[in-house]
Order: sequence, then structure tokens, then C-alpha cells
Amino acid sequence: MENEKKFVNYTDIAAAIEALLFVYGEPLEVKKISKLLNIEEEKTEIALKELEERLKDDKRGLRLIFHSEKAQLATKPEFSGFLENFIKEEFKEDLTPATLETLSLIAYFSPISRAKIDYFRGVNSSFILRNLLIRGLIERASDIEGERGYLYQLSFDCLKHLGISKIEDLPEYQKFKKIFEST
Amino acid sequence: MENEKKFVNYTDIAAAIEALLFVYGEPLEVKKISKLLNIEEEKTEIALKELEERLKDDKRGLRLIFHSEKAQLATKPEFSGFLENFIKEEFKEDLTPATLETLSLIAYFSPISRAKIDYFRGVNSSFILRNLLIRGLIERASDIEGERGYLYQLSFDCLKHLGISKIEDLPEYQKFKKIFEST
Amino acid sequence: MYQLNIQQFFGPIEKLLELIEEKKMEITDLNLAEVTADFLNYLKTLVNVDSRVLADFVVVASRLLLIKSKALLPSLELTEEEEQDISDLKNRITQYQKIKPALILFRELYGRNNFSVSRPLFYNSEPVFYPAENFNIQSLNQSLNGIFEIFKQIIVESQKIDETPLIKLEEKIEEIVKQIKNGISGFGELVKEKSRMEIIVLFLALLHLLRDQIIKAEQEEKFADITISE
Repeated sequence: MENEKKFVNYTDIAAAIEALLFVYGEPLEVKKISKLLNIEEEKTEIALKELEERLKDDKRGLRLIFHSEKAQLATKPEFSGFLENFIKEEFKEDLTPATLETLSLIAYFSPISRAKIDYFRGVNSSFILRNLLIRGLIERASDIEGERGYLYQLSFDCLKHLGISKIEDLPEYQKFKKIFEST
Repeated sequence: MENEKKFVNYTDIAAAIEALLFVYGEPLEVKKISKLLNIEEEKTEIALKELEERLKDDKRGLRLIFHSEKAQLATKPEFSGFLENFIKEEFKEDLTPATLETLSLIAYFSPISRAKIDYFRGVNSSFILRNLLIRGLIERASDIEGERGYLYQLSFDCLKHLGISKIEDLPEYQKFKKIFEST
Repeated sequence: MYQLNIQQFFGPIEKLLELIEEKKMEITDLNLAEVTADFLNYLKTLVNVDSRVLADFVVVASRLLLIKSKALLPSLELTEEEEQDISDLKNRITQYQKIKPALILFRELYGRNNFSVSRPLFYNSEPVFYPAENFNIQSLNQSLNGIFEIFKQIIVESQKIDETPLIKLEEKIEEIVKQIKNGISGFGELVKEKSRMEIIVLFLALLHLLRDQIIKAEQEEKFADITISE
């Protein structure tokens, strides 16, 4: 590539990733970043970690969000007070108790099938799942349909709405994940 | 405001400005920034200088464009060649099935709202609509704002590319129109 | 556009757990028998709920009734399948109880309004016309056919639900009272040629009437018909 840049170290790569994510805006796959920068995925991962650490500094207004092998640049939640105008329409409406119940099951136990959600709630959840998909709060885990149908997980938009930078940041995530696995 | 942040020093303010400029995208007047953050203009100027200096660091992929009383966050010029290539490459790729789905709904039923598109597809389409707008394949229908936001239609270039002069020329147009109206 | 049924109520497992926790009780057969009446009362409040969802509630209610019957008649012997159903219900409530704190934490976090904002795709770029190779009239037509193929299934499924008449407990209570007045005296006669779903609701109605002492019922021996009278 004519405009190819030579990287000297991880700090260099981290700066390029910052520029890339800034321009793209949406979540970008780690694989794709590596391809664009023409470096190994392993190096991309290290540089992303470096960028993430650097952004944690109080001097910075941005943070990295990681979810399903993608990364996105976003503002830190402590500045949400200045950014009320930018809340998406879909997130303004309140969720019903049943919708929140379903969403929280998906949050803690994703990727999770509809059968499993129905089992826990004791009631058919297909309408609620459709509603959550349309609102963009959840997404199908991948295009691979499992034996018992699709698996669901939170979307990037939902993570941003919650103000967390990765799913593991949910309160007491590990504890509940363990409890869930034992059921 | 519940989420209002108290500033302790200029570093704090600089971080908030970074978040603000990141989201607004376009050049923001010092006056407007001061108003949004509820601080004196003088303080905004000092914090902007601090942010500008900090961004000059090699570790950063972004820079501050600060002139004639306006500030904007942008990528460093050394990345511009590489980023331009990225955009070009990105749009050379085939349309994904999800993108084609969205485009077909817009083609046959324009002008159509996002709510309707989401309803037929059963998932949120906001990212795809943005992609199609940037690709110049669709446009917002002028002056008509639907109840839940904009209406979308194919762009003039797009109709020309398809080789049709009006949407009624699309195959099976009448059949789909009937189904659409009955739902 | 047909409207999705956005559900304002709790799931049956969540509701049962709530009833038990309200009384600060453990999840045992005896305590489940204790909250059966409350659960049936909750079921009565579910108006305008689609029958698929109502059926799920009725399944839970019928298991509760089984537990309740066993508590009232210790001599009643349950089949292996019934025993299995009861232990499955207790298991589910126990599991729900363990994960419930996570659901509460999530609700709190969701309502905090402490969010991150990202930038739209290629924010500072102007639209440029970039058609792709696979974009033509045929691919558009194919895509739309695909959408309506899937969409038709959803509509058919939801219409199936809409067409099943809602079986309301209140109506069934009235029906029993009316039938007794008409001279019917056996539950068997009452449920003749009714759907499974209707039989369950009729049985629920019967229990309501018994509880409120509006009617009397007798059963000579196990599996014998239930005689009902005013």
C-alpha cells in the first residue's frame, strides 16, 4: 500500500488505532484493525491494551469499549451530564418489568438461547426478544444458528447505555456467572 | 442536573472538552463550550491550550484544530493517507445481506421510516441506514419528518445506477405494494 | 402494523418467588401450597394476555394445585411424572432466587443514566456515491422476497395466537354456576368435549368457587367424578 506507515513500537500502533477508531466511529473488529494496519493480531491486542490503559488517565475524556472481539471509542460516562442531547430515542423510553427481567438475564448469562431464558422466566419470551432486537439493546450472538435457535447477547449500544466498558464490568459479574453455570 | 460534574482543575476541564468535541464532531465555539460546561470562557481557553499541547504527544492519534475561536477534534495529518484508503476499501466491499435487505425495503416502499424498516426486519437498522447514507445510496426525504424521525428514499444516483426512472419499474412492484399495505 | 404484546406483568417464576419472599418463607411443598391462592388471584388479574403466555402461567398453577392437593390429602399418591413436575418447579424457583440479586443490580445500573456516547460511522465524511458489485435490481428483489418469507411466518404465528380465544377465569366461574343451576352435577359432564386448556381453567374456576364456599364438591374415591352442587 502506498500510504503504508511503518510502526516502531506499540505506542505508535496505539496512536494509529486511536485515529482509526475515531474516524470509523462504530465498533471495529480486532481482526480488521490488524488487517488495516498490516500487523499481527497479537500486536493489535497488545496495542489496544496500551491504549485502554492510557485512556484510563483522568486527563482523558474517552475510553475504549470491548465486546465480542470488537473495540469502539466512546466518551467516559462521567461526562454524560453534558451529553443528554445525544441519548438515542430508543433508550429514552422506560422498559417494562418483563423486558428488564429478560434483558438482565441476557446481560449476565450471554450468549444465551431463548429456550434458556424461557426456562428461567417460566414463560415464553419471543415477543420480548423481538422488541429488544428492534430497540437495538440486544443482538444475535453470531449468524450461526445453534441447535436450539439463536443465542443472544447485549449490543454495544446497551453497554454504552449502562456506562460499562466490557461485559465483565457488570456488578458482581463473576459471582453470578459461576452461580449460573452451576444451575 | 443530577449528573453534573464538579471541576477541580484544568486537566479535568480538558478531559470534558475532549469528550464534548469527540461527540459534536464539528468545530465548536469557545463560547458554546463554556456554556455547555458552565464555566468561564477564560478557563475554557486555558483548558483548550492544555488539551492542544497534550495531543501533540506522539502517543496520540488525534489533534486539536484551534483557530478563530473555534475548536475541533481531528486525526493527525500523518494518518490521513492511510485513513482515506481505509474509507475507499471499506466501500469497495459487497453489500452485506442485512444492508441489501434494508435497501430493498427503502427501494420498494420509499419514503419509509426507520421504525417501519426495523419492524419488517425485526432488528435495529440505525447503523445500516448511516452506512447507506454515507455510501450515497439513500437520502433523507426532504422536509418530511415522520412521527418517529426521518423518512428514507433511494438517491438519484442510485436510481440511475439501477437503470430505472421510477420505483414502479422494480420487478413485482405491485405485488409487494399490496403486501406492504395489508400489514 | 400489528402491535406487539408488551408485557407489563412478571414471569410466573418471578411472581411465585415474590409471593414466597413476601411471607419470608422457604421454598418447601408446604409453603408453595400456602401461596397457591395468592398465585391464582394474580392469574385472575392477567387480562388481555395472549393465550401462549397464559398457558405458561396455567402450567405453573396446575403444579401448585398438585402440591396443594397433596398437602390437603396426605394419602394422595402422585405419579412419578407428577413428583418430577413438582421437584422441577421447586428447582426453578430456587435457581431464580439465586440469580435474582443480579437482576436487581442490573435494573439499578440501567436506570442510572450514566452513559457513554460514541461517534456515528465516518462522522466527518461527506456522502460519496459508492455502489457495490452485488447491488442491482435482481439482488434487491431477492432480498425483499426473503424478508417477506420470514415476515409471513411471524404474522401467521401471531395470528394463531390472536385467533385462540382467551379463556377467562371469570367467565368459567360464571359458566359453572350457570351449569349447576341447569342441573349438571358432575365435573366430568361439565368438561365434556372441552379443550385441555379449557379443562384446566374450569378446574381453576371450580377451586375458586370452593374456596369462596359458593358451591360444594365431593369425590367418592380417587379418580372418581367430582360431584358438584350449590
